[in-house]
Amino acid sequence: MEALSLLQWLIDGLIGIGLLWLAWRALFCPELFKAIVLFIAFGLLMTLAWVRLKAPDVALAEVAIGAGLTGALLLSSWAKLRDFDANKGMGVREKNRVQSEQKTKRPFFHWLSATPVLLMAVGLGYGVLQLSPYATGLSTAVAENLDASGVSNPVTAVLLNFRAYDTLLEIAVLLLALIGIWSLEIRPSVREATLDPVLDLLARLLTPLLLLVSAYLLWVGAHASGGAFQAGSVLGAAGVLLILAGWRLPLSLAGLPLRITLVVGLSTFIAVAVLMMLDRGQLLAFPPSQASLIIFVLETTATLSIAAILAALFLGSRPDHSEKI
Amino acid sequence: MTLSDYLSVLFLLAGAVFFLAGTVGLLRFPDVYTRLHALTKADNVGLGLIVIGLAMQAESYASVGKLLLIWLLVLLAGSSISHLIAKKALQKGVRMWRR
Amino acid sequence: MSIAVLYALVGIGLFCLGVYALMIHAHLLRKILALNIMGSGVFMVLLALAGRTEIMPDPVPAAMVITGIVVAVSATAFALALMLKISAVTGRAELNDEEEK
Amino acid sequence: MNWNDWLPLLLIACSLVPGLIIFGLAEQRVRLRTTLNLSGSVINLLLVAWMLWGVYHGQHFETRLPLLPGLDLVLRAGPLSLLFVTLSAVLWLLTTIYAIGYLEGSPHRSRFFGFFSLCVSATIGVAMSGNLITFLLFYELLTLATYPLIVHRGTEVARHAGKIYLRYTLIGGGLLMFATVWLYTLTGSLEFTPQGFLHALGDEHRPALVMIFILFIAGFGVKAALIPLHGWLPLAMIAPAPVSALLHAVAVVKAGAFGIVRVVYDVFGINFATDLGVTAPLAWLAAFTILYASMRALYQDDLKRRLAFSTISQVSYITLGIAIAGPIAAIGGVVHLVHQGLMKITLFFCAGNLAETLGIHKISEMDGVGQRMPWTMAAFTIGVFGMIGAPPTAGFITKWYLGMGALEAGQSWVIWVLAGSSLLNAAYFLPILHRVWFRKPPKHWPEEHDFGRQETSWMLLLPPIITAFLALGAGLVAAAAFSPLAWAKLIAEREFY
Amino acid sequence: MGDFLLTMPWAVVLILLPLVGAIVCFLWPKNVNQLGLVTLAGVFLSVVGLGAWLLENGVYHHAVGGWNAPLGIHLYADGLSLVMLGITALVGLFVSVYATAYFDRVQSEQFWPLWLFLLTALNALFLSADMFNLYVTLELLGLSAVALVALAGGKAALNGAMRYLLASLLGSLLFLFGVALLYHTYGSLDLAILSEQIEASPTVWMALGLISAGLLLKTALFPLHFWLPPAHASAFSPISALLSALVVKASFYLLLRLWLELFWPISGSVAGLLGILGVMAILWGSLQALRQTRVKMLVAYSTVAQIGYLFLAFPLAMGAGVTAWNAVMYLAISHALAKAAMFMAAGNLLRFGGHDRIADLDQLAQRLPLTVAAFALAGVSLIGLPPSGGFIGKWLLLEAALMQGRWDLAVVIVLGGVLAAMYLFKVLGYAFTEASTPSKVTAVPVRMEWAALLLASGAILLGFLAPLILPLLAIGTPFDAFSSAQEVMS
Repeated sequence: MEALSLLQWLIDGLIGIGLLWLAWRALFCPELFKAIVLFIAFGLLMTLAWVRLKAPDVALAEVAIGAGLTGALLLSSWAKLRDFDANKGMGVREKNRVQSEQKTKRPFFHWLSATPVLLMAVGLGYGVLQLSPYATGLSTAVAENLDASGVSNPVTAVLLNFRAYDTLLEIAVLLLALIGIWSLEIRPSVREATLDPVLDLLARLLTPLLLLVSAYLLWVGAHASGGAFQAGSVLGAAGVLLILAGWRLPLSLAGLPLRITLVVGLSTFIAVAVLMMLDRGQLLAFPPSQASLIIFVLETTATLSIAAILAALFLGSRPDHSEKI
Repeated sequence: MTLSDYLSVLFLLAGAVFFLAGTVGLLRFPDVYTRLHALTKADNVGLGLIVIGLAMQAESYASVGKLLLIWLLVLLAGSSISHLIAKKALQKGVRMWRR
Repeated sequence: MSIAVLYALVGIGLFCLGVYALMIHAHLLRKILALNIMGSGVFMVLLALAGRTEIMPDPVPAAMVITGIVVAVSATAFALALMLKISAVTGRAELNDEEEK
Repeated sequence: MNWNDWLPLLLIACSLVPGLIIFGLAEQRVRLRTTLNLSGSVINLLLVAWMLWGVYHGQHFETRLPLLPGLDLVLRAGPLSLLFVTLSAVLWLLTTIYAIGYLEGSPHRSRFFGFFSLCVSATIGVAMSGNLITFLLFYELLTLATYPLIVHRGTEVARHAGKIYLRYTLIGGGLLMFATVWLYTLTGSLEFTPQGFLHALGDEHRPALVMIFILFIAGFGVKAALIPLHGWLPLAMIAPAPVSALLHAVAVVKAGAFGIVRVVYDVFGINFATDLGVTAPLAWLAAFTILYASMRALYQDDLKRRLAFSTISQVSYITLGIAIAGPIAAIGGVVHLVHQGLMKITLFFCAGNLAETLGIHKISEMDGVGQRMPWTMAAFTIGVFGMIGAPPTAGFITKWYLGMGALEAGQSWVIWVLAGSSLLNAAYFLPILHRVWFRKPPKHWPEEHDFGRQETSWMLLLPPIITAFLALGAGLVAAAAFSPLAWAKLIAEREFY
Repeated sequence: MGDFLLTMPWAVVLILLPLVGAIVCFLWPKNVNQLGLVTLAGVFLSVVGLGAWLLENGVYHHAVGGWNAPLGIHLYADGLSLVMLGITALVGLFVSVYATAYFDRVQSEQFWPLWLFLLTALNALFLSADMFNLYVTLELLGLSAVALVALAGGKAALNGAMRYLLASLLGSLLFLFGVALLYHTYGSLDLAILSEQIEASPTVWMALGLISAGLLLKTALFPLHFWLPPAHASAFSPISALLSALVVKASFYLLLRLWLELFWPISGSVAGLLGILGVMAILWGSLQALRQTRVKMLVAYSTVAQIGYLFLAFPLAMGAGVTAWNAVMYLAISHALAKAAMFMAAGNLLRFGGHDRIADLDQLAQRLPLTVAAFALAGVSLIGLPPSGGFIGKWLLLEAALMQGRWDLAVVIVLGGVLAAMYLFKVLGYAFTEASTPSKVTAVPVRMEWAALLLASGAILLGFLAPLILPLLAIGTPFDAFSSAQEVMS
């Protein structure tokens, strides 16, 4: 690998410094709101970095999930926190709030924490510099087996065939997070009732488009960047938009039908795993001839579930319990 | 470099100038409404110019279409969101700047 | 120095910043932000070092990072919900140190 | 499968199983509980008799179950084991009868009898252990099972006594475990062997072995109440009388003393221990305990506390007998295991009778009690003479052999200790007898219960009379074939020749 | 039947069955209790099946997806995994029975899916041989555990849950960083491949540091234990039981596995450090437990102390290899049984009297004899008194310590037992005192009392089962690589 050219130096150096600066600001600027906005900006810059690192799949995931959905979650949480504060209704609340937002532990503790962290940074840096400058990792192994995987995008091949077991557990994590949140029994926020015509219009325009994009990402994932997670998060974003615009799932669908949608991805995964186990004696072993079809089925159901879970994560409260509380 | 390349550079540079102006406006203008104004106007035009500059380099019409789509989407999102921000600011009673 | 090492070092920087912020901040939202930035740092190291090759970059780290991002968003969503619940019950989005005693 | 392989385990089971069942019984199932208790102890006695006969005729009874790689749970019936087992079995039966009478109508009896049976199982286990790890196992079980009996009354004082008891015994247990494992790492064996299994070890291990010996003595010394490890015993007298009687006259303190016997004889071997130079300090410590505890006993007004200090003093006779390291003294020490048990349990039964019948707890309240309760006090008197060592009681036999043994081993200073101890015993016991028989009874006893024609309930009266009789008999027929003395001689022979 | 036992892919069932159970419980919450118990019974049987398989065939390998390492993920089971799986299933079964009586309708609908997710994570963790896959299972484990803590809903529980969540996420990220370094050094995530190639280098040292730090944080070894007492003490009692008995053990297991099999060329030289932390954990945890005024907090600090014991084996493993590891595994499983029983007993007291203040226990304890018996039996094992699993564990550990002349550790082992006795009898002393005034009480379901008692009896029974369990543990000789490596070096 040749040394970096000056332009590359400039771009990558700027991205690197920008990332560090944004992270620093996001973590230490006094106002929480600014911090969140800076964090979203950080996520976008990360996306750029992923592109520079020739990982467009990750860039897509980052922009949709890392910056987009996480950002939306952070902002909505921030707004709810502020509502709590407002409900407490104290005259000096603004000052209090700002103080609590930047409250840290005692200065002595700062040094106590900074020293080992710095040591760790130095150690890690040294460790990384000691690594061999050339390494192919598993890329050759992936390339050799790509034909048998049923897809031509190596990242998708890894995610849904070579290491499909990880992905199965990962969808389980996603579902688990939602079940965990639901068991917290958070009250639905009341203030979202006001409808905004512009937002409504935006939602109406964008939702079909997002659906389309999602379908495209799902389909294209087999041979180019994209795949279930990216598609699912775009679809989930449509859900978030609808939620923001005040749209709610009808109660008749919020019970079992919703739950089935939430688990269909994971269930299909398990069902396929078991079928393959029965058929070929090995968990998640797809016959190469049918691999692409199986992966497509897996991805489609996963997209559906991921989208539903992400939107539900954003909503926070359990839709079928809302009237009980 | 061909003529289209030169034109591309020109459009891209012009776009960058607009972006710069928008950013300066965002930082320097006195209140939220004027800042929104500066940002959206300059960015929409700036993005448009950059899209044109890139479209000249595109390999297929599909790519041109995608670029245009990006521009339209940003227009849509930008205008709706600045509308929402301005509305919220009005609701909260943020005063407009007067000289 | 290659681009891989450059980004890996940036990743280490992000990770360490995150650890530091996690330790010293009291507000839970900040702690959650710090964890996310730490996570980004790890992902960056993981992915940056995959580029130490002239052929196609190693796809396995990319897959790992995508998995990691999804896990991170799950954890973040749960953490935020928990924070809101704490704030609703205690009135503060901080950990109550006094309660231990 | 050989029947003899399971007999030792069965022996433990026949007190353990009734105990576990009793835990589950409702408080008012008195009849069932009594039946279980008594049948358990009777079966126990029969089994012991069977095994005594068997061992006398050279049969082997050994249960061996794997516990750890290279270490088994071993229960073996040898002469020394059976001496202790017999004592426990006989006294268990008597104490059970006594306890049923004593606790009539008081709360938590299921709990009491459950733990009581557990204690007996543990004691029998201690007696039959064939190696150190088994010994340790039952020894700790004994600690645990006695704790609920000490705190049985549920008062704050009882809880405090229990806490102190645990503090002493668990630390002692920790030291024992330490010593045992250390020994194991040195030798790779823990099997009790006549004349010990350590003499084959090289000279370089001697300092370690001395340390191990000290640890063992410190560990067992807690239960054997060697000064200065005796602090828990007087406090533990808060427990109900049957507990004090069986456990603090027999089970717990004897387990400690028995442990010392085992370690000196079957782990180190008496010759090797003498060679190491550890027996002489042990003898001094025992002698000091005998004298010091007697001195303390002089100043106690509480009857049970005086008996407790007397126990501390008397148990050390056993240690002394072992530590003198001569065959005749060994006979004295080993036989005292039985003799002291019989005599001391008599005294505790009597003290319990006084408390239960007349509400007397203090010696100063005992004026003329011999007229009110002649049978009880007669038993008491026999016990007292035994303690002093007057012929023809069992205590005399002990002191005779100890004295002869000391002379034989060339340690004539022991004679002075024995004489001094007898004198002190007389000094703290005879005034009681004087009060009991020659002073005028007061008009009212502190808290009198009426038992009709008898002086007290027959269940309370019978056990002390029997034990007093046994104590007397052990002295009178000491030359008979199955007397404790005969067994002690058998044991000493095995160790010394 | 025998054939069936040997042909079923039990390891796969162990992972998928609880996962399916969780989904079904989530979809149709009507009969969660029955569904959950059936799942647990199935898991238990599967462990038995896996055990039979392992006894017959030695270690178990399964290349998921038919892709061999380094491309694919391997499932792997040897004696060490089997024992962990077994104890998980056993404790899980009893806690589940307990939970059916403990929770009300709404609570059990929330409890079961989360608990089955937790079980999935535990089983998957014990069976995985892939570093990144282990990371995912760790996250699954951490999230489900935190969600379970938060179920209690009160101030203390939520705070405890948050602290736990932050610690757990930090731990996972440290772990992941270590995995990243390892992957980029050796180009593989498979444990077996990595362990063949690994050698000392700055990068590997950093990976060891990061992974160990992350796992120690999750295992709550002193001084990283700060999150454990509030989380374990404030959760619902059956959940405290699961956390203390199993979840903490999972990260410990992983640490053990990685130090033994992965980092063997270098981990020996820093094992002393873990030993020192273990000693401090024993002392600090015990002293803190002595200071507590509430039963559950006391039991939670006792966990901090008992975790310390597990780490004493690391410095001892060099000379007395297998003995030390056997000791530590025995301690781990007896602690799992005893601590679960103890938390369940504490839960009974709490349910009965509405509080767990130690000083006021006299009004409660003696009216719940079964519960007190459970507490006492569990205590016997924790103190290490014979006959109990804890005794066997401590015996082996002491043996290992004395064999190498580590007097300091030997003294701490014994001292820790005495301290444990002191704090546990602080509670038990009240079991026999007379109640001053009768307080208002709520009946405790029989199931809850018996579940605790049986589990505690299990801890005692373990004292006699060593000849059965130690050979199981030796399947696949999980401890050999490390020990022989240490011998070669010294």
